[in-house]
Amino acid sequence: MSMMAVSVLVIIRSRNLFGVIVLSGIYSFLMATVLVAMDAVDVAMTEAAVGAGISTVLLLGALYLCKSEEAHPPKKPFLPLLVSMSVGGMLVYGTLGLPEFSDPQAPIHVHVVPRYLNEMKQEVDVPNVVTAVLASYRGFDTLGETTVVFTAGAGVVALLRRRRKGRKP
Amino acid sequence: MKNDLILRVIAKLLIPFILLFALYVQFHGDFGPGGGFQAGVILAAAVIFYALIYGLADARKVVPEPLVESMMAIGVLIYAGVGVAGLLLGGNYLDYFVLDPNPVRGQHRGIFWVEVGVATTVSGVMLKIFYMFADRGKVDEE
Amino acid sequence: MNLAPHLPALQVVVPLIAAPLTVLLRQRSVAFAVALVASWLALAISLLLWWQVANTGIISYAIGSWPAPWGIEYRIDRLNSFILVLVAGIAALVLPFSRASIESEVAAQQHYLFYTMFVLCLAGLLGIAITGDAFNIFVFLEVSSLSAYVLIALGRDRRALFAAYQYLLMGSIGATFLVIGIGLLYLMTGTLNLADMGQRLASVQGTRPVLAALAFITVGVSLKLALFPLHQWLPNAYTFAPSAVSAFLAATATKVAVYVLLRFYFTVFGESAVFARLPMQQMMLLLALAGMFAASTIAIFQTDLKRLFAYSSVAQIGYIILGLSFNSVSGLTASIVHLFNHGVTKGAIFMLLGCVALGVGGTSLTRVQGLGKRMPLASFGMVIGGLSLMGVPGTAGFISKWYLLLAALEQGQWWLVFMIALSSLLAAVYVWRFVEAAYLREPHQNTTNVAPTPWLMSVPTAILVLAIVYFGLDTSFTMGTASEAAAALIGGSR
Amino acid sequence: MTGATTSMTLGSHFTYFITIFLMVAGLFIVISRPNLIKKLIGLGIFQTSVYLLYIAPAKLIGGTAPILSNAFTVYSNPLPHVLILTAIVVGVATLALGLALVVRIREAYDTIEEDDILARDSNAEDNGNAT
Repeated sequence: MSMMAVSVLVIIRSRNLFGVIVLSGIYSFLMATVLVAMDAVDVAMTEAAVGAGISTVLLLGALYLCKSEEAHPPKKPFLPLLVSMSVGGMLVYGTLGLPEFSDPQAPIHVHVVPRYLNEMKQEVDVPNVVTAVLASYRGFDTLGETTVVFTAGAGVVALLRRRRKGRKP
Repeated sequence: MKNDLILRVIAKLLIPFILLFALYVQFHGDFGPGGGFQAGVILAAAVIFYALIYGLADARKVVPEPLVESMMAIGVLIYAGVGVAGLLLGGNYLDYFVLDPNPVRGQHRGIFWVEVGVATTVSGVMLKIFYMFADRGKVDEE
Repeated sequence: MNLAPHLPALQVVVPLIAAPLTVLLRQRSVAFAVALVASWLALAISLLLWWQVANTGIISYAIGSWPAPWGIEYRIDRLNSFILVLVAGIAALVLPFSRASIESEVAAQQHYLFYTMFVLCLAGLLGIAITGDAFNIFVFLEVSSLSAYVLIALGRDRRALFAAYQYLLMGSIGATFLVIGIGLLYLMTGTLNLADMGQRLASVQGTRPVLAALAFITVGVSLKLALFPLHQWLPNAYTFAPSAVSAFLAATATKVAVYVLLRFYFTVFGESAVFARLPMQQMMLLLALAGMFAASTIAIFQTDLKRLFAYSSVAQIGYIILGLSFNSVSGLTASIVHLFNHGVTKGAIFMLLGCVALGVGGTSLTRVQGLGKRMPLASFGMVIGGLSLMGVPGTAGFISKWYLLLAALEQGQWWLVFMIALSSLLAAVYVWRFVEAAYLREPHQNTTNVAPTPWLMSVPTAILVLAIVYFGLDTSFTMGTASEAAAALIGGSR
Repeated sequence: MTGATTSMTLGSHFTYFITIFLMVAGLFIVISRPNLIKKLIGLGIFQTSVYLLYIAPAKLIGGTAPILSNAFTVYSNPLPHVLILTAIVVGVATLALGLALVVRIREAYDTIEEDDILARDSNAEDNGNAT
């Protein structure tokens, strides 16, 4: 995890966009590894496919169409730093009150979820609980998610389709 | 890259396996990690791989663009259609219990079709986006 | 088969299914027909739902037949049935309008995708308003936002692209803040259902994660609703978007965001928690006032009418938040009524601007000189809309401002009454800028030809302008629903 | 809070601190960098960091991935996994759309630096008023 922090630091410093994109791919792989360690195999698999795969391809594709160097040295980072630090501070304040790591009595482990783990066998009978929750219990979220993907696809078509006669000014 | 024999042969050998893997991820999602979304991504990746080795024009012949655009829409329709089927059979929206006399089998059936819908849309969208970006590239080259 | 119990699901699913259909059919007239049918059905469903809720109380609908905390629940009470009517109603009017309007503003090849995006945006907004599940709000927020970015980027001007990009960044940051807030709440309560969350939150009220969640949700939603210091994306987005899009988004998108804020404050956190633990009341009051004055002042100096009225939107949101900050039934009622009335007013104004843009080729103040003679009806409509923004009796805007004043008096805050009156004066100044150009200036010689307005544009616009007057005279629908909704929010939340 | 519990809390919240660091870094990139592509990368990091905020608390030490089998009895919490799957998909959708916009911006303005774009717009406006 500390490696992730390092790669992000380099991303901030570097101005070569190609390097930044490769690094963000590596970052995604590291993230996927952490996720496996956290037992989130489905999420890890998706993150590896999306973060390291699709995102990198898309970014490189877009980069190919644009310039690969950041032009200006960034200026006056004090205000942005202040804003993002205060967000971080708020979050530190918030997370310090959260239940301990891996506390089995934490609310998320005692409410709602037990039904997924204990009764799913009778109700849905699919060994992978993530699939069961994703497609059945919270199926409407996934319908929304599919719609989001569709929106993005149709949106990209709307934006990038070549115009036969002259482009927009 | 188009004329590199070794690459072409390797690609020919690899792509069927990638497709097979996509199907495995799709249908094994009930038992292990995976599901419609991941399968869709892998499926699209296989075609993108093909396009990189054999060129965009060849890929377009194998997977034509109107098909891709329809796939985006059909996937959502399949998913939403499963929901409507639940309605027609007397349940609530997206109710899989009523899809089969045996409620648990109904759940299986519902999840299966829903995952098919997700995979269709995802692979369609990913491919379409790839085609779109690739097309723009040509404009700049000209 | 009886469809009546399934109306909540159909409310969202009908436009959602229409979207892929428009892509499949591709023909733009067919796509238009599909979108039109979907949006009118959505309006019919929303009216039926409103009627059902008025008669039988809260409707709860379990999607997939999974009971509430496990599955996703649709929960409709007075408040969101009201929002649904607003969103679906505006969409049903803007959609026919858009057909002729985008003719000159969007490349013909993209028209069917315009309708796709429009119904997706509609489905997203309805989905946010209707759902009783915290994470579902986020998913549908993204559906509506992504389609909104595309709709804005379809504008002719190249600045539309950059406006859409900025909106995308701000919107995504806002949505991520919302996810962080929801995540913290989930970690403390173990549930995602809003009502369930509200109940279980009682035992952990005032702990640090909950306070942090409150802060994150407030900031995230404020980005979306363009509360004063976080409004930078809005003026550009509304200015460069196609007119139909400006009309739709101005009337609905920010209003739905306000609804999300109300829902979290009153159903989840409970008003006592929101206003007692942090100096929220003072903060919101301050921001609302700052928004009202700063944005109105900026509006006065604009030279383009679309941008002028975009800033006026930021100012009007100040009024809504002002009512919210009173934390009283009457203040909340005023907020909810203003949310509706301002939606109607702004929708009408941006639609009129669409007609004007088509008629004289632009909306800059120099272009509209002499508009009173060249497009008398449209100018008259603009005047009515402007009067409503100022809050002149006989228009919808008067009703909400009147109740806002009453609510301020109830708090014994005389200086606020003075402030509201003063900011109305600012509104009068920027509306006067239009009146002066339209009625007191002679038109430019080289722009004498006025393109006729197609009836598909003029009829929906006229309906909405008449609605401004109607809701200014007959308040039984708006006030009735809003006061009950406000009472339920404050009284029934704990 | 006594010293001992504080240090324990700090230890057990280590994941959160890394998460927060990533989040701050991502947000900082979005706000401070003028390059449009880099902004999107920053946005990606910002969104990704949220995944950890959800997933980390779901882990139970001694538990396994939530795939039911007779060999295990303790599983990690599957619900956050589901939510984050959705969030990842939303993230990539946003990225794709953002990049499409960047490509169009680059064609329209011939630059992808925020400052240049703003400068060109204000120039165009001045010229427009002059003529």
